[in-house]
Amino acid sequence: MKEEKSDKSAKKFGMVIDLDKCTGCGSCMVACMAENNVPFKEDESKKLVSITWMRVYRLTNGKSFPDTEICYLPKPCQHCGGKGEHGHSPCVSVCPATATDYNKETGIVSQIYTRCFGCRYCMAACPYHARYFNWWDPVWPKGMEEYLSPNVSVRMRGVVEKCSFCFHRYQLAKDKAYYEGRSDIGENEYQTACAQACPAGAITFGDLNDSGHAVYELKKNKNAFRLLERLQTNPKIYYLSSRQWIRRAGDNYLKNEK
Amino acid sequence: MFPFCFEWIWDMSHIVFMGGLWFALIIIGLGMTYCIGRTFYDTYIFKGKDGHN
Amino acid sequence: MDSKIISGELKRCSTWQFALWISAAGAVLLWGVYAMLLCWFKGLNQTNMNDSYGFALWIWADLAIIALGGGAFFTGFLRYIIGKDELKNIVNYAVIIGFICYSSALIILGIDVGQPIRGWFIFWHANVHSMLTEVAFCLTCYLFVLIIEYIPIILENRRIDNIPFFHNLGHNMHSIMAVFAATGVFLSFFHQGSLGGVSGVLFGRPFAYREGVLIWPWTFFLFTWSAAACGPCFTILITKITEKITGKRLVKDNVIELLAKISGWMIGTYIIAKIIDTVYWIKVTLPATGFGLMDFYSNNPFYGIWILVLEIVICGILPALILISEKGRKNRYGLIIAAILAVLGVCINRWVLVLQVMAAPVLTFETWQMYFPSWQEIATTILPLAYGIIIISFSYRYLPVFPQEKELNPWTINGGK
Amino acid sequence: MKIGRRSFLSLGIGGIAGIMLSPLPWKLMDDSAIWTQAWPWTPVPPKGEATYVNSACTLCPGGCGISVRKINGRAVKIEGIEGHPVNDGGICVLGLSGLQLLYGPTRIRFPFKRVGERGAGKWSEISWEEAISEVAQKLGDLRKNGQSESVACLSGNDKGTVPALFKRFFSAYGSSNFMRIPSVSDSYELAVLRSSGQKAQLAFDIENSDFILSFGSGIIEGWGSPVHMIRANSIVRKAGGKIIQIEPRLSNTAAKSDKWIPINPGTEYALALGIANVIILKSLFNKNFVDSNTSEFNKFAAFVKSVYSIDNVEKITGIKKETIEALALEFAGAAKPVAVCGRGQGKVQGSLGEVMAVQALNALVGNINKKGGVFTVSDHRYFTLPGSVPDATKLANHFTDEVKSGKYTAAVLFVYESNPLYSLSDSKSVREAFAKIPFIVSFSSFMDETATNSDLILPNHVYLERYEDVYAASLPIPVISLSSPVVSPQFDTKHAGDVILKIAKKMGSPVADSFAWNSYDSYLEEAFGDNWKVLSEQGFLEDRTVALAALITASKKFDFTAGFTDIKSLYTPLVTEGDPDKYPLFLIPYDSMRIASGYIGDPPFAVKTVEDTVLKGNDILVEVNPVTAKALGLLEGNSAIVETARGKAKVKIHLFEGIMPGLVAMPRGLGHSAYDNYLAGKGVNINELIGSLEDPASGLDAAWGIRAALIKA
Repeated sequence: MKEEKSDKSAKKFGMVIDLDKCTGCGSCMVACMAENNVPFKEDESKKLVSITWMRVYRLTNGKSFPDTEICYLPKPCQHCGGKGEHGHSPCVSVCPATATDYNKETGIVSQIYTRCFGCRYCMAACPYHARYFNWWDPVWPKGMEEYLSPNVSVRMRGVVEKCSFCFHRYQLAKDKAYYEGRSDIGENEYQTACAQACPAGAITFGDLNDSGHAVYELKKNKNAFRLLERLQTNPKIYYLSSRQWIRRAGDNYLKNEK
Repeated sequence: MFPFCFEWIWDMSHIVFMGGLWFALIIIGLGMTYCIGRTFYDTYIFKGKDGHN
Repeated sequence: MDSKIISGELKRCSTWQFALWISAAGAVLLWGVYAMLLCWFKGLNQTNMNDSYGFALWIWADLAIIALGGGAFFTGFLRYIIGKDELKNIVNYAVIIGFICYSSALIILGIDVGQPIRGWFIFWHANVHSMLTEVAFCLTCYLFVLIIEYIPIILENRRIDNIPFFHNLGHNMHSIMAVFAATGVFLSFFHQGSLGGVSGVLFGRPFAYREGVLIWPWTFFLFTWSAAACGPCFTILITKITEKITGKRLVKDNVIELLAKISGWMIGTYIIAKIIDTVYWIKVTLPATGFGLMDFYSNNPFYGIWILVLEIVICGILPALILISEKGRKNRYGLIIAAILAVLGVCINRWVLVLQVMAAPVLTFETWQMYFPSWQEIATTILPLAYGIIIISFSYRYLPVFPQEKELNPWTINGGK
Repeated sequence: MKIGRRSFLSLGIGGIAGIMLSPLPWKLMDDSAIWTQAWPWTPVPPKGEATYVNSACTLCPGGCGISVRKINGRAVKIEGIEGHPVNDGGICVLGLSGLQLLYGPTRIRFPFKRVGERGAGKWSEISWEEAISEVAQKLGDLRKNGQSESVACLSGNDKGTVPALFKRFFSAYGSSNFMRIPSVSDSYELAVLRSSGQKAQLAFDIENSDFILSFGSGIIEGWGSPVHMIRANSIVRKAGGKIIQIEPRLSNTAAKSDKWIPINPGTEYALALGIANVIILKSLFNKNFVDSNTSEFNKFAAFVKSVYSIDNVEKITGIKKETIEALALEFAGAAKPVAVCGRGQGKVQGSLGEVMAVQALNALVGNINKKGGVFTVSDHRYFTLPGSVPDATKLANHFTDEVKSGKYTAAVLFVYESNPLYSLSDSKSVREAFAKIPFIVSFSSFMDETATNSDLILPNHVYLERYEDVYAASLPIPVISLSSPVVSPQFDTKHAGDVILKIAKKMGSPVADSFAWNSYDSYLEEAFGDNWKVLSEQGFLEDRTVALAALITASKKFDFTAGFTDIKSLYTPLVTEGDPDKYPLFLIPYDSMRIASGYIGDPPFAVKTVEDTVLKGNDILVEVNPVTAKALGLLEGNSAIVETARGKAKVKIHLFEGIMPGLVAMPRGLGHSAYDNYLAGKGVNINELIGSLEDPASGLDAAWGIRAALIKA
């Protein structure tokens, strides 16, 4: 009985990103960096050692001029539910020190920076490359530490970090609701920094289990797809695209497959 | 590692895994304790000429 | 100078010659230590690893040396549990090699993690579902066992043996060595397996992922098996190299041949299992994820299908056939070639399951990631080699490692310096 | 001896065992864990109560409303204001990075006076009092000698109360040389002036249109009011509208459009005229509108019929006849079509002919000053000042040439909210011209290229430290927002408005007589009069009365010929400089939301978003079609030299199928020599390679690229 009740109230936060609307402007990336105290270096052109919890990919259809098409695809951590949605996401199940965890109440995959000792097994496990390692100590030019937010701790060198769905915003919203005597929070009270900043309104964030939230209907769109669904990672990021080649780019297909 | 660490859960996987680990550690520990204890006995108490050499 | 410490009956090279040899190895060691310190104090930016290549050369080196160190547990298993008595003539050396491999592996892990001072969190905050936790636990415990197995050999040193306490200790440890050996076999079995599990459980990485039983993917068993199969070959190889360098015969042929024969059968059966696993992976596991075999062996500058052929045919089937046939293993070159191939084979297997896994793209819009280690990575990977040479040199010089040495080199009996 | 060693050994072993059993190792382990979790050099942001301050962004002409989160007086995050008429919660890369500018290392902390060679970076810190006296003294002397006209100002924009204050100062002082940095606004303005006799801007009502025919405008790439336009694009998409993008390169706008039509660069006007021709021939135009709201239609019709036949246009533009015809049919057949011009972000002026040809299309379908069409928004003053402020706005594109050639002697140059040494084309000439100006006064907040090469810096507050009205550019219904101080000034800087007031007062009568205000803030409040209350409380003004004052609808007829007796001279095909044999390719610039190319240099966060196919290390990558690259023997990532008649630069090659063969595309906004290490030295400033190309019909800079050669390095 108790189980059933807690199951009913379990949330599953997720995103629907409309690729038809996304313009590749990069606001989501910077909104995320600004919200989450993401550091920067003098040279950030080596993208494989550049921390961007939200990263916008540029996809092409591979055709030559003038039939070329490009599409932008913002990619945060997919907050995988794992096989059967049991919370055994690829990264959570491998972390030896329980530094990354699947929150059954929200469906959010957390990362505890002070617990992580930097073995990077989670990075090897993540097929989305959504995890980033602090190869360097974060350094801000003198005076620039002023803008650092106390809501997200600054990560030191040698640990892994990744998108948290701005979990601190969820906590703040919950706290606020608690003080105001409410048991639950509204859809607008908890939004990620990227969804909030997106000028195109391409990112919709909410509880995938709550029929009152916009994402609930959006994810059922016939143009909706997720990345690498065949691996049974059960990601919580849905993408929408009216273009077939983009939807197909979301997963791997055998050569003879239609 | 210890039941008082908060990630400890009394479930099958913990019992099997940690059981195996503690079992191995106990064997190693007891084995070494025996060897050292026996050696102390042999050397300082029994003081006998080692009968095997 | 140090002749008092050397067992009287054994002939060893002069002190200055030994010092020269050690300082050569020591120089390499210092280079590795310098690189290690760079990684510790400046961080892992000293490497060429990146967010796509979170596991690289070091993890491969770790897996490879542990597989090669598998000679220790398997020889121990054969000697103490199965009761192959002849193997007592090589088990000491197998233990020392094992000890070197395992302690090196732990040192490398200590450099590889981003926050080494916090490394003990793996024990304290253990996630029992992680293969790496299993690896760390078994590795550490087994290193204890290897130390315990190594101690009596040290205690046999002429000077140490003179002290009654240590003499008795050595004796007592010998007497219950089977218990330790059994524990070691148990631990080793699990962590060799869990190392295989490390990549086998990655269901987000179709190249590495394998189905299996309960929580263990097939690679779990294949790794244990291959370590048991190829580890002895490494022991044989190192023994042969040691014989070459010292210019003496140290172990009798029948001992080597016995080990080679067992190893041959192990490799043979392993490679059959490996082929079945590969075929199942190609036909069943892979297609379910939308991948074809050649997706993992094309469109990149290095990884072609040759690596699969090399691993299975040339470094698998071939050494198995050589070692299984009596003619093959009795032939000087046949034995050495087979041992080299087997060692190479297991190294390639570990390479593929660490580095090729990282290199192959999973998202359709990502591409192959090639990586070349930085000198710091190479230096720290060579570090165990130098460290191993030093340990072996000291052990060989001061400890009676090879029980048959006296017998095989009779003219040195009275000529010891 | 033997016993001693043994007891020593036992003592050692015993001691170690004892220590191991004591709590010491545990304590050490715990301490080490705590220590590695917060290294003393890892910053720990102080906690505090979060508050929000609403303001407006001035980093580009977009005019977005922003809400800044503060913790204990520190600004920690900039967000868009939900419900703001310009951006409704959205915010761009640059806007989000604002705090890096506020707290960044490139801020100028005090008034500085140059001591070494110009540009050598040797400064001495002086007091505001001294600095203002020095300027007042210099200006006073010039005025005494009747050389008031030799004082000029280059301003980033000419809207709002601060430019008004500058203009007022210049007019009181006796100089007409207040100029704004060139942009497409110049050609919009000229086109409206010549075609309907109004002083007005063009504003395209994208979000209400159902068919957008864009002639290279980067609608979602920072064109107009960037965030507003990206929102508009989503609205059009949702409503099922169509966007057709005509440009030689697959820009983001082209990629997102319903159809991308590659065109020979610089021939956009010809396509517009060709479409007009088809519309006229097929009688698809809006007869009512043409009859009652336009003039010189027949002359225009005859002209396009004779010169821009569909066959001819195919030849010029490289676009198939059928495509042109289909475009004409769709455009004329749509309910609310709009043709749009202003390439990329609209950073360059462009030719008058191009704007006129596009406006002719809008006139043909009768959607000028209609919802979903194009609006002529008069350059009204939404605030009132006592006395008149003559409109001293001049076109700045000739300024450097005239200074360089000695036609105009500039004794003093004010540089306000602009960075001409970086952003004007043909950087070499600009540098030569600036070398001839003996006294350059920069009002910059940042050590940009121009500030570095000035003689006196009077650092302005950053927008987050000051009040200012912000006019959102290019919206049909103007929105004026209020930028308010979010944090107290971080350094010894002063509001440029206050500085102008102080200089004027220092100069005494008669200049000072025009400035009765004690401070910029009181001037601002007075200027807004009754509107101040709404502006300061709501944060923005979107008053319909403001809007109506801006619109002069249909009172003036649209003249198809823009007053040219010989229309042909309006549409002269322009040939870019350079010998075609020596420079067989064309170098074209492109704009990106991730690279700020105006007065503000790209902050670290924004640079971080730049893809590695654009910038790699310090190397800029240029886009080349694989066919072109192959012919030149170039592979992906190869180093090459781009050479034009104006200069050359080392680049790397990025093969891109989405660019027309024969072209080389380079992003605007890189190649800074000033600012911090996060920006300086990265890439190439395309302005070093491109010169201006004068449109004989208007004198505007119509350059859309330049002939270039690409040589393997």
